[in-house]
Amino acid sequence: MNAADQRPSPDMRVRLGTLELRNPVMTASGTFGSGREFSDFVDLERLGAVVTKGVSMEPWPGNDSPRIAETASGMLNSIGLQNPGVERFVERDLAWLRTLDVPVVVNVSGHSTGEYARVIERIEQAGGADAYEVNISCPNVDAGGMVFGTACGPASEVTRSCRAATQRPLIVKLSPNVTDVVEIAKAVASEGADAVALINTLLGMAIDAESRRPKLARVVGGLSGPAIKPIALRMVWQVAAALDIPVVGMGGITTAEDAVEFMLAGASGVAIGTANFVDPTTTLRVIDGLTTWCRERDVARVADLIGALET
Amino acid sequence: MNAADQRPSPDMRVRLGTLELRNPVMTASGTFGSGREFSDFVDLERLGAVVTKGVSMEPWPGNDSPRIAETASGMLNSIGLQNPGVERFVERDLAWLRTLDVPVVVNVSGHSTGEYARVIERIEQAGGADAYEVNISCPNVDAGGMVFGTACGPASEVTRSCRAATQRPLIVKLSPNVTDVVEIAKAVASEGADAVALINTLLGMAIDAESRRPKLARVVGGLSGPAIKPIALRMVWQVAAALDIPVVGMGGITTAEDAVEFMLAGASGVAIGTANFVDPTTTLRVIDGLTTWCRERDVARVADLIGALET
Amino acid sequence: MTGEAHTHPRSHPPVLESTPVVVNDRVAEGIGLLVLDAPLVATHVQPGQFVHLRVAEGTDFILRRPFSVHRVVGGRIEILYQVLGRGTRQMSELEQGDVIDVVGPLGNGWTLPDDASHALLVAGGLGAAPLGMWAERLAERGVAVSVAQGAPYSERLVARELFERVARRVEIATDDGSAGERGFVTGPAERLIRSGEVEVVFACGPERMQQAVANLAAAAGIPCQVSLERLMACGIGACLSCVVSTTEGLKRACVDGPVFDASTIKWESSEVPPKH
Amino acid sequence: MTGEAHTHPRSHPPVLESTPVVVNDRVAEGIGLLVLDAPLVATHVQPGQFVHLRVAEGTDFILRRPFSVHRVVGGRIEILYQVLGRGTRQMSELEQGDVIDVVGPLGNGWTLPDDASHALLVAGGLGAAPLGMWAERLAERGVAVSVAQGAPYSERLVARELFERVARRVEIATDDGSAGERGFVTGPAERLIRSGEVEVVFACGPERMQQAVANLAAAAGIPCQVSLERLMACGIGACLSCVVSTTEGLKRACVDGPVFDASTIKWESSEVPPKH
Ligand SMILES: Cc1cc2nc3c(=O)[nH]c(=O)nc-3n(C[C@H](O)[C@H](O)[C@H](O)COP(=O)(O)OP(=O)(O)OC[C@H]3O[C@@H](n4cnc5c(N)ncnc54)[C@H](O)[C@@H]3O)c2cc1C
Ligand SMILES: Cc1cc2nc3c(=O)[nH]c(=O)nc-3n(C[C@H](O)[C@H](O)[C@H](O)COP(=O)(O)OP(=O)(O)OC[C@H]3O[C@@H](n4cnc5c(N)ncnc54)[C@H](O)[C@@H]3O)c2cc1C
Ligand SMILES: Cc1cc2nc3c(=O)[nH]c(=O)nc-3n(C[C@H](O)[C@H](O)[C@H](O)COP(=O)(O)O)c2cc1C
Ligand SMILES: Cc1cc2nc3c(=O)[nH]c(=O)nc-3n(C[C@H](O)[C@H](O)[C@H](O)COP(=O)(O)O)c2cc1C
Ligand code: FES
Ligand code: FES
Repeated sequence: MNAADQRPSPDMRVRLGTLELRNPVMTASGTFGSGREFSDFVDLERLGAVVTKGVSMEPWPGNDSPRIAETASGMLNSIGLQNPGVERFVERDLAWLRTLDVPVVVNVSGHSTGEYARVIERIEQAGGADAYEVNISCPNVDAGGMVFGTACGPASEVTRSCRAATQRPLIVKLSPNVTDVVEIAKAVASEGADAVALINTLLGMAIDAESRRPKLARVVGGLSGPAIKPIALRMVWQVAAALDIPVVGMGGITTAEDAVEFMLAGASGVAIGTANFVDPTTTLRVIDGLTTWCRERDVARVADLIGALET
Repeated sequence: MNAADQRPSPDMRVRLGTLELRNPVMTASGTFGSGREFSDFVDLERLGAVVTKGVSMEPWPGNDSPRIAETASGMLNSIGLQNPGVERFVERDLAWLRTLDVPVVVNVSGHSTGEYARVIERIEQAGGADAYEVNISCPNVDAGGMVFGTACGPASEVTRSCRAATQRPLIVKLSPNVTDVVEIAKAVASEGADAVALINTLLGMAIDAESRRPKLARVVGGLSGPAIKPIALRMVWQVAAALDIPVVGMGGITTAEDAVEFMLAGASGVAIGTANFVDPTTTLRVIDGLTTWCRERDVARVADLIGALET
Repeated sequence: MTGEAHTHPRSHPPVLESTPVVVNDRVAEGIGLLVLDAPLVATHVQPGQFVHLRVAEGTDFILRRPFSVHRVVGGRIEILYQVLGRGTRQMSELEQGDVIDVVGPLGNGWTLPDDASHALLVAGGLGAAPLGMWAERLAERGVAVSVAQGAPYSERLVARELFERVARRVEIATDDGSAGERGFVTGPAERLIRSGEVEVVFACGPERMQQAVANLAAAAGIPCQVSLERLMACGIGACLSCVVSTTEGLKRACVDGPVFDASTIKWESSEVPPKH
Repeated sequence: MTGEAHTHPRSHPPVLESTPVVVNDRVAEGIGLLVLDAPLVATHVQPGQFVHLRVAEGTDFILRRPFSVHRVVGGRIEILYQVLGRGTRQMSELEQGDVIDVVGPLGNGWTLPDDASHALLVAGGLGAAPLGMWAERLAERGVAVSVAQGAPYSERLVARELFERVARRVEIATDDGSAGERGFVTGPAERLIRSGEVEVVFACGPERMQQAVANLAAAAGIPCQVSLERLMACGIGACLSCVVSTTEGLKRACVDGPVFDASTIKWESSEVPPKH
């Protein structure tokens, strides 16, 4: 393996439409705050992109506590998109992120079709983000969220109105809680989404047998972590095979090898979510591991892995 | 805890429609063979019911190997309903099971609506089973299987034709790979299903990064085991809340506490699947554990747990 | 004295440290003492801060577990833990020489109001853990320390020796009367607060107990700080799993707490669900 | 002689046994020898049968892992294992006194055709594992044993001493020529088969090697048994994850095998995917 270190560094760049990333490794929305929270552990400028926590027009209080529960190889969360609203986000978080040399993808939430677009417009007024990720798949809010992501009609509508609000790359984040994810992906692609991100969390539930109560105050929440990786990989593979636009893959990635698997399945970028909680340096570990992985196998461009699964 | 042992034994019986079980613990189809394979480890007459491997009219060869892959807290399988056909099943397996004092639930597969009903008719001619479980949710076969279970129309149709073929309890086994499991459950209930069983496996995929190949010859397979428990619990809870007919819950159950959680969520019976592979005596451990659990907490009837979740 | 308890000097940023296990002893039924060789955390940790432990390295997914730093001795940190579930069971199996990784120091610790010369520490059960270092520190600073400590039974009075060593007075209550008076720690706490001697209260334990103590302090017109437990995923302010309802809105226990000015807490908010 | 290799006396039904680890040693780079105190399995296991090991007890889900019984010594069973992935890595961390649970004996082992007096054992890599006991048993029965053994390099010739002790002749091939001839085990195997001396062949190793050996035996007109590896979930015939295509249809490696009459195998069927 020492010999490997002498070999040339692989080209780690990938593209999501017009957005070029220095490497494929992004953060998964909601698991990395606005990036600043992780800056004691991670040099943010090494990341492919920072994807922010979801932001809505007005402040959202989120759901009652308890909001998380550990499950076998995963966790449930019912945070419920708690955020201080776009004004505060622009002033405090976006302004800070803009001082860094890293692409910023703002994850956008809304109670209504119109709200998504208004959030984007507000950010555009403030100078814009490098890309927007439209979350039509949060299982943790009653109005909004997943309801937009589980049927083609609403998914198209949200995409159309966001598309009208910005020229910048628009990534639509899909829900896995559907019969046919390809159908939804096609619907948003045909409305001008530049890329799709998947998967968001799977709707799940945990019960404390002793107290006979749900472990989450909201009863149900979103399942994430290694447990869902097989489902995420399958959906990435299905969508990447059916669509021409790039796919950002996520769901349980904790190692460079996981990232390779998602890229082989067709992902152009990958995002690290729940694994950040177990090891706050996971993003860097995956970037370094991916680079080494390519170098040791004479993969000249990491992009050569995209969709290279041999079936 | 010694005091607990002095307390009266709880009544462990539960009902699935007209089918009475001596306890709620069943086997999950496809993980327990025809029961005989486990008879070196399990006294089958102690089980709530034996649910057989899926049987179709003609022999099915199943899918190519490799057929399984281990994943985080779970496994994928793409067995593909390999079975020797109903004739051989009746002669060899059913005849043997009938010599035992345990309810036998025959899991039924088909390539077409008509095939399901014909399998049931053939078994009825041979004296019948104690109940039928209609598998409209296998993700591992191209024709048949999941395609019947992911839309209301085909699900209703299969149920209707099976209902016409037998007076005995009819359990319809639902797919979790749907946007709205309640809708499908309602559709099959309205066609006369006596109970629903859920969940079957979630469609997933695993990749070997090194060889760039899928780990399963069929590429995709069904995810089972503890990883899926939160999704299974959520679906059981949703369906039990929406329907009047009993629910058989399964997905990752390995302990008596897991079984309690499913019952609290609304399951009248529970099935043990993948856990049988890790410990062939899991079914007995769960029965004994459930009995102790009830006794120690002065739960007089295990049936009192059904749907007793406090939300 | 009120807003002030919230202005914390920016404490040292947390680090990720690989720490060898020096000692892992059972100190009472279901309670362990874990001593880690953690020079970086040990140098910077303030009383009331916590660490986020990866209790098992390796293949299987397990969230970190948050634990208060009970004491610092040289480059070592001591953690008192109660065995409850999967994570603490794995902790109890750690052996000398095993290496686990620690994120810390995290959160805001206790702060002493400028003019306070006599502090009451109220410790319910494992609530004694985050008060150990604090009792020592207060005593070093010449602040008089009174302690009200409660536990189910005598053997479970963790850190009792420490308190008896540094405190002017330790009053004990146990559920079964096997040490001190029979009853809850709120009994002695109430007497000590009512005595008029103490000028500030620091409480940790079950949330209902903390609330009762906060009410007693409020009634007596003295400031009170509490240390709240919430389920925590990240431990560093990013995931919003650990929120606490306060008069100033939702706060994160991991970075805005775990120590809060009790007068700001909206107690109706739900704590960690009780353990069986 | 053909159908006969398939008529096995009903072997002892498998049991579930809790077995303490007696020895767990590294015998070569990435290869371990695990000795378990398993009196029940040890009493009943036949050469070529296997056990299904729960390599890690406890909270986390892991399927059992199948391993041949290499030898039986008293009430102990010996397992030779190669460290490849998660399960075997966990095995390599087992320590004396740890207790793991074993299901076994499982499957059908080797059978000696009635009239055979000279057997050739062909062992590729860890394929030596299921042949250890068999070599001993054949020698005890007065059958002449020849062995063709191959491995990547000398150190990896596991069980070489055993073979040299009981066999009339051991011919070796290594990939790097560090022992015996340079090349594959099929070299010596071919010579021994062509010599006309051996009357039956027993082969275990990579599936391609087994196939090549089977072809050589078929060409020479002598019977050959092979031991096939398949991914196994249940190990007891229930799940159908381990199927092998044969002229008699799909067979389960766990109960109808792992030892098969080579002439019945349809070799185009896919084996366990190669390991990195
Ligand atoms: C800031 C802080 C400091 C703490 N200090 C101590 C201490 O010094 N000594 C001590 O014994 N305990 C302390 N706790 C509680 C301790 O974190 C839990 O008891 C422990 O995480 C339980 O883990 P488990 O795996 O045994 O339980 P499980 O029930 O298996 O854990 C499941 C999940 O719930 C979480 N959890 C369970 N109970 C609690 C709880 N009471 N508080 C927070 N999370 C919980 C776990 O972290 C995990 O994510 C502290 C908690 C916090 C938030
Ligand atoms: C009947 C039989 C006897 C065997 N005897 C031996 C032996 O004596 N010594 C030895 O070193 N190995 C033997 N093997 C192979 C051994 O079972 C695998 O090497 C081992 O399971 C790998 O586990 P892992 O967790 O390290 O690999 P992982 O790749 O992490 O395992 C993932 C999954 O694949 C399965 N798997 C991986 N490789 C194989 C394989 N080659 N065969 C079957 N399943 C596999 C595992 O059991 C597990 O379910 C035998 C296999 C069979 C079927
Ligand atoms: C605590 C938590 C909060 C999340 N918040 C958001 C969010 O605000 N917006 C969003 O699009 N996804 C959110 N997600 C989903 C993740 O971005 C990601 O899609 C999912 O967790 C799967 O990836 P993982 O398994 O790597 O965590 C959240 C996930 C977690 C665990
Ligand atoms: C190897 C395997 C084979 C299966 N075969 C069938 C089948 O034939 N018919 C069926 O309805 N379900 C089948 N299932 C699904 C299980 O019955 C069960 O619904 C699912 O595995 C979830 O439960 P578990 O997590 O406890 O395994 C199979 C599952 C596995 C793992
Ligand atoms: S634990 Fe993540 S914000 Fe507090
Ligand atoms: S491993 Fe289950 S049938 Fe062979």
